[in-house]
Amino acid sequence: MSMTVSLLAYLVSSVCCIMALRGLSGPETAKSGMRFGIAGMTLAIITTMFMPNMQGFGLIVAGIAVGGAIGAFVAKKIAMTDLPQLVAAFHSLVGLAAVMIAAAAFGSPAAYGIGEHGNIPVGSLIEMSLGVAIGAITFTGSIIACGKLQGFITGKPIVFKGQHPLNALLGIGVVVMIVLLCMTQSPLLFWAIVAVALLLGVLMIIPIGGADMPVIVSMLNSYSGWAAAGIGFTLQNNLLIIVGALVGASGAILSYIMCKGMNRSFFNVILGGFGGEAAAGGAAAVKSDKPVKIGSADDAAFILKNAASVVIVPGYGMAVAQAQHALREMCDMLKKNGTKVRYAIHPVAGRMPGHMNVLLAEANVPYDEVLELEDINRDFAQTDVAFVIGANDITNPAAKKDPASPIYGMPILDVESAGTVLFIKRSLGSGYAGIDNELFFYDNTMMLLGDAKAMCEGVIKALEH
Amino acid sequence: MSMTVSLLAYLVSSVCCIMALRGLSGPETAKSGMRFGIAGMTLAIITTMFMPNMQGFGLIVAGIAVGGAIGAFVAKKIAMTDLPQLVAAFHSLVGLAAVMIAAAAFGSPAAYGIGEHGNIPVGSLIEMSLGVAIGAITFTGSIIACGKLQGFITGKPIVFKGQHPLNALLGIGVVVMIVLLCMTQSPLLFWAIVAVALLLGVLMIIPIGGADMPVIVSMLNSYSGWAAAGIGFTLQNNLLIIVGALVGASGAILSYIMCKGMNRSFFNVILGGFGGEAAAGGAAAVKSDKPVKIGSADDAAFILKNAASVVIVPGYGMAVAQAQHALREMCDMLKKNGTKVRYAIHPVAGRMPGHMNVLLAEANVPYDEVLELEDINRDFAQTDVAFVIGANDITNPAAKKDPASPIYGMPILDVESAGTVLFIKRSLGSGYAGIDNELFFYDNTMMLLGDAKAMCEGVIKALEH
Amino acid sequence: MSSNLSEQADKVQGTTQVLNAQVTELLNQLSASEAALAAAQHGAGAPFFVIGLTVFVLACFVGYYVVWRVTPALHSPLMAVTNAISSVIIVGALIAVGQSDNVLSKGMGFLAVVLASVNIFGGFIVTQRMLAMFSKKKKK
Amino acid sequence: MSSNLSEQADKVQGTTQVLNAQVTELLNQLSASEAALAAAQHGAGAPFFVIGLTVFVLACFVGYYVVWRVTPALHSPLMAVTNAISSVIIVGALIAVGQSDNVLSKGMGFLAVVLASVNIFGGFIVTQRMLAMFSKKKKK
Ligand SMILES: NC(=O)c1ccc[n+]([C@@H]2O[C@H](COP(=O)([O-])OP(=O)(O)OC[C@H]3O[C@@H](n4cnc5c(N)ncnc54)[C@H](OP(=O)(O)O)[C@@H]3O)[C@@H](O)[C@H]2O)c1
Ligand SMILES: NC(=O)c1ccc[n+]([C@@H]2O[C@H](COP(=O)([O-])OP(=O)(O)OC[C@H]3O[C@@H](n4cnc5c(N)ncnc54)[C@H](OP(=O)(O)O)[C@@H]3O)[C@@H](O)[C@H]2O)c1
Repeated sequence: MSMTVSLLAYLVSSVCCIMALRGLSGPETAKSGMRFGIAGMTLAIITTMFMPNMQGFGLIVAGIAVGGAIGAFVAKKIAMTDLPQLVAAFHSLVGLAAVMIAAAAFGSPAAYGIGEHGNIPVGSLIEMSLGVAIGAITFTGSIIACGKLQGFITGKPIVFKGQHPLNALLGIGVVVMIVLLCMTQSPLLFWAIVAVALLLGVLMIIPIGGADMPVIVSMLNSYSGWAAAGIGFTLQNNLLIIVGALVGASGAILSYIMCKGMNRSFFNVILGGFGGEAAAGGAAAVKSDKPVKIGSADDAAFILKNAASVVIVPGYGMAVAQAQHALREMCDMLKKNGTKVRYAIHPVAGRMPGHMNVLLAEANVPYDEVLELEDINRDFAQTDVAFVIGANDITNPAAKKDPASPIYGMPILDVESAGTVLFIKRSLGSGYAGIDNELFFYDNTMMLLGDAKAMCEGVIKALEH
Repeated sequence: MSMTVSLLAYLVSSVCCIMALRGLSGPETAKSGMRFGIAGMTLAIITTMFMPNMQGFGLIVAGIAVGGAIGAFVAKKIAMTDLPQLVAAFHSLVGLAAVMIAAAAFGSPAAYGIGEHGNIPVGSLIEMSLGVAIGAITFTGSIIACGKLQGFITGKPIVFKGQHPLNALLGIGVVVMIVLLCMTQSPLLFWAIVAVALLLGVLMIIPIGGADMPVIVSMLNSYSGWAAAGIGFTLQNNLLIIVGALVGASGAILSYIMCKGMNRSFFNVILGGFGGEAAAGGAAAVKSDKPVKIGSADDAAFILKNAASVVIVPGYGMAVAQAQHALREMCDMLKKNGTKVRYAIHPVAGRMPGHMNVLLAEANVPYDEVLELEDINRDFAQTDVAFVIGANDITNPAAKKDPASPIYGMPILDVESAGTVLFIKRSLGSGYAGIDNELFFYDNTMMLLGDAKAMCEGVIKALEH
Repeated sequence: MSSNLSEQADKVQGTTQVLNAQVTELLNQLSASEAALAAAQHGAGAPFFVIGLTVFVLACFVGYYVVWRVTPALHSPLMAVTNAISSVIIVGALIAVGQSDNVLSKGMGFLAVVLASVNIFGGFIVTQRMLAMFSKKKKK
Repeated sequence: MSSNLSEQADKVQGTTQVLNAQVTELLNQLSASEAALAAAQHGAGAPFFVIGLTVFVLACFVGYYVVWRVTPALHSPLMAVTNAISSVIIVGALIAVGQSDNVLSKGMGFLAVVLASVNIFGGFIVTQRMLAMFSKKKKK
């Protein structure tokens, strides 16, 4: 009976997690969604703690307290621009936890009701070893991704000969070892699987350019979900299966959206080697005979003052420079001046999905001024000034014109059809995709070279006079 | 093992049913959706037939053949306008089948693995009796609904004193008998539950006006789904639970959509007594001092010839008169004449959701000319002629102006803002909701009194000259 | 004879002991069997009601989302299709015909098979007729 | 004495019979218990793998539909929330700490509890920070 009650509690908890994701479908319901999520997790933990035969309350509470304190501290301190790294780091923890739980289950299967040590049913062994392998890959893979995003591992694709065959070999090795494990139940093999999967996680991610990391982070998010579902099969726990599937689906969908936004296939991303040049920095100037019109903050202020409508196009550079607050202030001045100001968000602007939206929200930009690509793209032709701040690839006409370009086919914001295009960036260098942007040399373009935040502040000062 | 295989097959079958509904989300995928549905049902039947210990193959095949032949015959012969009745009739069969299955399970529980005769576990008994009660209500309720729609039972609400208390009493009676059944396992009680539920089904539906039947049909659809899910719990069969929940959700959502389209609450519908006058026919003329402009087919043809844009507003009358083909022909002539023709579909036009769409599709109207209310309502002001054919309530301005009107708050098609409104109907009588329509007396309205099909053909003839 | 009797008594005693041992053995087996039962109910055998409820709740979510996405123009075919697939209860009818141990249940089952089949065939054919109209236009 | 002995023998005989009856009884119970086991495995006890798979497939559908409806602006909070809830595997870690029979497993479990907690608290707090930004504007 008590068993039935706890299963029902788990069911309620699953429904809470579904409602959590459901709540995120709109800004109005997002907060209540989060409350559902917290309620679901709390219920899951409490239910498990009050299962029959539970011991070690003190230890558990201590563990949660320590972990919770660390988590809370990190989450409160982190800058919003470092979010992609943080998410990657968190995923690595889920992966590691999955490995440890599988190991614990392997070490004392009786606690989980799956036979005795050395005599675990084959089905459970397969589920367990799949869970542990995915968990281990998630662990090291996420660490590498986090490192590349944070910059303490080179963002360049690390490629060597025979890399893909090696990975395939290791993958086959894992499968073979799982089969052997089922036959022998040897703990040695179990740990060997863990070791090889850890290595595989590293090898799978290092050949991928730092710039592709957002897709990878999302993919690893998906993996961590599948790992949780796998553990759910082992523990015969529907809660884990449901939530794992939710997370898995969510990660997969976000990866898909990002890939579609870049017009690349998922395989193209996984196989790596793209976007390496971006990491080399935008220092390299573009060779071009055409002249570039370079302006100052005063020039920009003059043009903006005389514009009836302005569309702001933010990109990764705005995030790096933390320019969103200065930008909002500048826009407020323009609006006071009677100018119509809107923001155009490209689906893959920045480095993670919804990145720009969060930053603009942080700076209190009203969200009815923030429009998605499809909703604003046709308006550029009726716009006086397109104000591009720290964006590059998402405006590059090569995506429409040059079939040889790596970003060919990606939808872009048609800033060039606006009356004037203002471009804030630090150089004429390339962006994430490492390709030149001919827009810099257009007649109606003016480059504002410098840090995005400093430049915005310059424009504000100029507008004040 | 064989058990596992059949459970997996059931799972595949459930997924097929989900994909079937999913396919219906758009006209392109609808056909593949139906194929999924057929595949799912076939798989479910085959899997069950090849379960261990199955006998009576011949009998089963014969039953399917007989039933299939009847079903196919009826479905091929029925006129598209009689669809609502047909659906109601089919639901009654599902209800009856549910009753019989529950009875069979009660009679030989061993076959279903739920104990022995006279010794069925309480849980199974509860599920079984709930299933049988819902099934019985669905059965008689659907028959009444079908009769009211077809006209062999009066569409008028049949109301008598103490009706609601009686229903409540019967409902309580069913619950009490279920409790007693759990204690005594008496077959007599089982059949008493069936009998009372059958009666309840009749009593619940007769006070509801014929015009509200579509909502009721959808509600009963929902019930038949819940009954299937209930049987699924009894038989411990996830396929039945999943499909039952799908059907239940679908019926509930359609009822909700209809109620919202009429701006009435579901309870208002259930409590009955609405729309009774409609059944009295539209014979009663409206008392009004204002003159009505009455036109002929020739007048209509003249006006239509000179219009640059026409919006057709079809309603229930078009379905009754089977006028869709004549209408399409008329519109083709107008289009040849250079007129822009579109169709405006109100969410509750006709007598079931999507009724008008099906009829227009039958007449080969291209579906990019067919627009939903939200998409066309603002265009009436720029339209020369609104051609209302057999519709009434869905154009009634009382919904906007008269807070005392029973349809107050229901969204309507703003035909009155068009240059001219042409109204085809047989009289100045009211429609479904039984209320007068002041639109008939507007200056820019011309009534074309007559059968919709005959009138369309008249217009066609006039246009030819 | 006294020794004979006591011998016999000893024998009986011996038999009793054997019996005793057997009983103990049986008791052990019984408790093992009960443990297995408990295990079955713990692991896979969570009460079916809970499993069914889990499946039911998830299916309701799926139904809700899937049906909301159906375009209004296809609501009529939707009604017809759900009508057809709600006859999945034919599964229960088949079991009644094929496995039940009394004639009454078999008969009930047979009738239910017929009724459900009417629905399945009828529902799909009506849907098919409606959809055929929608696709004719595409070719146009 | 002879009669005495035969009396005793009779008594022993009687006891034996009782024992016999008990054994029979036990045997019956045993077979009943086994039947219950079989029933449990037939009904509720469909192999967990199949039940789990059913739940898994349905949950994938739910996940697909729920996540597709999330507006692009909230994709970042979505990542953070899914991150937090993927730590639901803490359930497994708690069992390891609270029920496992060896120190190694307990230790592993404890570490996993800590790691998952970092995630849960961190994930929700980051989400909360992001959402706070979105709602601040509403008040404006
Ligand atoms: N959002 C996602 O989910 C996602 C996921 C995966 C990949 N991506 C990729 O990310 C790219 C996003 O495009 P994007 O246009 O936003 O970024 P981008 O193409 O990477 O361009 C950013 C530009 O910002 C400039 N910049 C850097 N720091 C700056 C600072 N402090 N002040 C001013 N400018 C600065 C850089 O030029 P300088 O060095 O000259 O200053 C750079 O060209 C796309 O190619 C997309 O495919 C996005
Ligand atoms: N679609 C749904 O799902 C649904 C569900 C439930 C309720 N309803 C209700 O149904 C109503 C639908 O509105 P509606 O405007 O389509 O229908 P309506 O208001 O019922 O009007 C139909 C009109 O058609 C005329 N008519 C009947 N037979 C005709 C014929 N042979 N030739 C020409 N005209 C004929 C009738 O007038 P005469 O008698 O003067 O000819 C009648 O006034 C709404 O009130 C709605 O709430 C719809």
